[in-house]
Amino acid sequence: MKAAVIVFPGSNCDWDCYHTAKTSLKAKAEFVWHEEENLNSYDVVIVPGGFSYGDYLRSGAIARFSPVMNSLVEYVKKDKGLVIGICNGFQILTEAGLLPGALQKNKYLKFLCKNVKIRVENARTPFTNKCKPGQVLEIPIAHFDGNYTADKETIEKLNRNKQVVFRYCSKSGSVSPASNPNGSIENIAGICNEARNVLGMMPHPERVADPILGGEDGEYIFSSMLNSLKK
Amino acid sequence: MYLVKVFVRHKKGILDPQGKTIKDALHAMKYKGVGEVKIGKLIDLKIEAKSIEDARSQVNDMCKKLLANPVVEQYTFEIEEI
Amino acid sequence: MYLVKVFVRHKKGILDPQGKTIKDALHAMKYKGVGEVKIGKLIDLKIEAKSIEDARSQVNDMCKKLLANPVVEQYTFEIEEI
Amino acid sequence: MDPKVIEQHGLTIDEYNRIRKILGREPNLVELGMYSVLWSEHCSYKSSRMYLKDFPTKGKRILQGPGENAGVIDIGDGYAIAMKIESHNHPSAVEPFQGAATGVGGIVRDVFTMGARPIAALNSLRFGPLSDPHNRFLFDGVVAGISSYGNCLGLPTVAGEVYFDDCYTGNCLVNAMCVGLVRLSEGEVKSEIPSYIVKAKAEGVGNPVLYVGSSTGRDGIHGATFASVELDENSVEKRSNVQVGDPFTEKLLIEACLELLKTGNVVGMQDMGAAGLTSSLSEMSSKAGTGVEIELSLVPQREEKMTPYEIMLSESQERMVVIMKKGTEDDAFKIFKKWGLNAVVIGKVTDDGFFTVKENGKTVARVPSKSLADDAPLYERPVEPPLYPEISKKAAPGKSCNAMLMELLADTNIASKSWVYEQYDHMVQTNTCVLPGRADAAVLRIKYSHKKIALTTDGNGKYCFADPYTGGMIAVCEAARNLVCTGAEPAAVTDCLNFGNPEKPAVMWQFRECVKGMSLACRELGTPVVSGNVSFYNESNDTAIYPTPVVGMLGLIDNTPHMDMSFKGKDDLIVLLGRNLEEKSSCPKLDIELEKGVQRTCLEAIRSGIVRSAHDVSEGGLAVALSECCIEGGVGARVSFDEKVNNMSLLFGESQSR
Repeated sequence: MKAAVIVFPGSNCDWDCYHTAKTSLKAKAEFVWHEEENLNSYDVVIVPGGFSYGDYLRSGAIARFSPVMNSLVEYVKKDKGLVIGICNGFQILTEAGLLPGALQKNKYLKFLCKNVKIRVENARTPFTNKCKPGQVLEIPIAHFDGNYTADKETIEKLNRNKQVVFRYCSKSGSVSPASNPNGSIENIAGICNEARNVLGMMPHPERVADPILGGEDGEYIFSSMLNSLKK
Repeated sequence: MYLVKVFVRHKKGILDPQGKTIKDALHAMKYKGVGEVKIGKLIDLKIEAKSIEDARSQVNDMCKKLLANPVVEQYTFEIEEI
Repeated sequence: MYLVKVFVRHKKGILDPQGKTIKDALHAMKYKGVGEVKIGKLIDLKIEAKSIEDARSQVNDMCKKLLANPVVEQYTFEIEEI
Repeated sequence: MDPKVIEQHGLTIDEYNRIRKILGREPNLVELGMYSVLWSEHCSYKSSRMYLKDFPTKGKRILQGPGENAGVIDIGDGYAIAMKIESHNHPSAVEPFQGAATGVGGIVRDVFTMGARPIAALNSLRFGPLSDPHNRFLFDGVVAGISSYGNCLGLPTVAGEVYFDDCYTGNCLVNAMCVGLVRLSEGEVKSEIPSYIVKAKAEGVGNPVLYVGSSTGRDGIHGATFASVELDENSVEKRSNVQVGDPFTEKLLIEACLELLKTGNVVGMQDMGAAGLTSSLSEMSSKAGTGVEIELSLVPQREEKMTPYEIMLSESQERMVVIMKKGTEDDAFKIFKKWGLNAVVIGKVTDDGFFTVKENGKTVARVPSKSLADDAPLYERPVEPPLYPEISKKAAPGKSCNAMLMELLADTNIASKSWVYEQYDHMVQTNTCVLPGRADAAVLRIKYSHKKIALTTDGNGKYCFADPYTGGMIAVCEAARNLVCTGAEPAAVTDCLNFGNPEKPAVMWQFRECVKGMSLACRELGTPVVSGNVSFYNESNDTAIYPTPVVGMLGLIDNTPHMDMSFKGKDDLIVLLGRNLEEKSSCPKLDIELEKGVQRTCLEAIRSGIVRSAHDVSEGGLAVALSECCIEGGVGARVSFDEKVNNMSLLFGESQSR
């Protein structure tokens, strides 16, 4: 099993994803520099968190024009394997149009790094098949622009196609404005594309995939990916 | 050489948390007369082009592709020869 | 009621890392003619005031105290009655 | 030279005459500017150097003590830690966001210039009371600046402290600390941790001098001398060219420099700190006993028509000097091109011991490097204990203990700092085992080894104001205590000494006493000082801050469990180590033997596995400490005492070593 971790100038969770790809995905992990153009030999492509191009102008606005993104679009179209965009990775996927909507400034205009609860909205995706529907996971967020926004039609389509994969919720799993850390529409924390081979999420599963870090709920996502790739 | 001023604003209906926060702050500073406040981006750039039409079409292109995010933003710009 | 457009820009000589990064990105996207790029803030606001002079003086005040940071930014604004 | 120009450069007439003697002629303006920066208090430590010799700096784990850009400590398993703390107080008072952001940028460069990958940042902040809107503006800007810079680098800000006190109004303190990791040998595992320690030396005559990183602008000229000058009302306007940080470029610089080090062709490296080119090159050539010659027309410039004076004194950020082995410059060009950064040869190492600056072939400055970097005049300033009444603690006017406790828990110096640390990404690099707020210090694991490290910053201005000697000891002891409460053995110190105007005998007395107290504690606890910084002139409109030595400390945890402060389960026993005393003075006593005993007992208990949580007793005393353990654990507690001490002292007294 081979996993690619794309590195843009300014990515800073690349090594974290590299370590997790080896330990949790049991994959042969490799870095792919943003100017390279061949992803076909990989079963998983991870678009890591960080501040690609310093988050200047808009998070992910410039990274989306890197050469590697053309081959990523091809990779997704030909359903070569799974793509997971974490935090800045999610922002880059929306800027590139691989996922709908946009990530705006947090509602309270502050960077926010803390553990939050997210509820599994769709347990039948390659990224959540090891979870039970409605299961609550505790996964940390760390972002300034996590406020997911899209127009009404897009939101309705996401709900209709069950593309909303995670919503911010309370300890007991209830979704309400009180448990929404950044103002995202309908507490959306993570979505997938219609083909279910691309997931974008703001929380960082790679930061809770090792007991020493105080949490292991990230394992649910990586073991789901491993499980779906084995079939 | 042309001098271009690009104004990038939120699309209608898209929430602008920054605008609201600044309005509240201005009210707290006793500027009661202040109504709606909206925050956008101002991009000044210089561009070499064969003609003003050529410059205009390039700037439109740049805005559509990079400078504005069509999902949540709209743009206008002013252009003058210098 | 007056419609005000405030333009907040970096002071001359103050480093603008965003502007430089965007210029490099535009060059990489083959817009070779692009020269200097500078990023600033655009603030649209509506204000009730007794007269255009009163509106002007309030806006000047607001810019000095909140909308622009005098140490690293400068501001200009346009005002029109609506 | 017109005396007014000399004075404007912060140099005394004697210092000017000394320069004339060294050069055998009048210095020109460029040379005067160079001396004014290198001989400023900030760069030369001219008023403090004689006392800093007191600090113990040797130890079995110490690979590099003070004198280099950062100290280096061997932590075993083939790994070493590089660390340093530095102040950016004056720039933050003028423009809080950029002042704090560039403070982080500078201290991070001091660490990776040694060849270590930055793995953690801490900070220590002090402001005036939040009731004053300007203090709120400074506080908000500083935290946002640290957050925006550190987060963009992917550098977790894992611990720190924030205090509010009247004396810091008009003189906020922003001390930034960085910790880096380096392997002592080329490991077999592919890892992001580099393995090539490099020193800041311009060695090897003929070796090329490379300028790498951002282009040069007029940022922060007079930055260094500015840091050594008291702030006054008009200082805000004078600062037209504030230093602006670019964390994106710094992230590229970290990756490019560490990649360049792997080639093995780097002879020396240093970041361009205060007065950029002038300080870096003079220090590097002086340390190597060589000279350096540079050509200014080769220096990448961001603004037009910059004069030699401006180029030599510019403090534009994110720039480094690298000395390569002759003929290997292409390595640098290739690597820095990949990361989109400047890499230009601007000169070469010479053997004449001179720092020669040319512009289009014409010499515009030529001074002995050693005279710049090492021969600043040293002063033994007059020392005199201040005449001020002992500020005894104001006894609470008959308040009930409960009301007193609630008041203390709501006090900005004690209340939760989550508003601050939630703006810092404290988890990136997936090494943070104990998150901020959960224990007395941060705990990070070292991947591929069984080691963990604990980190803290501590300081208490109020104690040092009342009794500098004991206050100095307490600063070190409290930092060590915080580390011990996480199960770590204290190993080394980096310190940031924030004081008022050294030309005032009372301030100099406070400084001498504080350093004496700190030195004793460092010797007794076996924590040598490996690096640090002195910041004087923290004074405005003639009111100085409390003498505020800040201690950054590293602790080591071998293959044993780490602790946090939260009470865990029902029926656990709560044990208090140490003695409760009734103390009138606002600076409690410190019995170093009792302190060592309490720390050793606590550490051995933790290592033996019988302890489930540990917390030190500091601000607000026992009642606050117990409350914090309950709040973090989400449980209650019942305690009883039979002490001869009155309730107020028992519950809220801040006696040490507990």
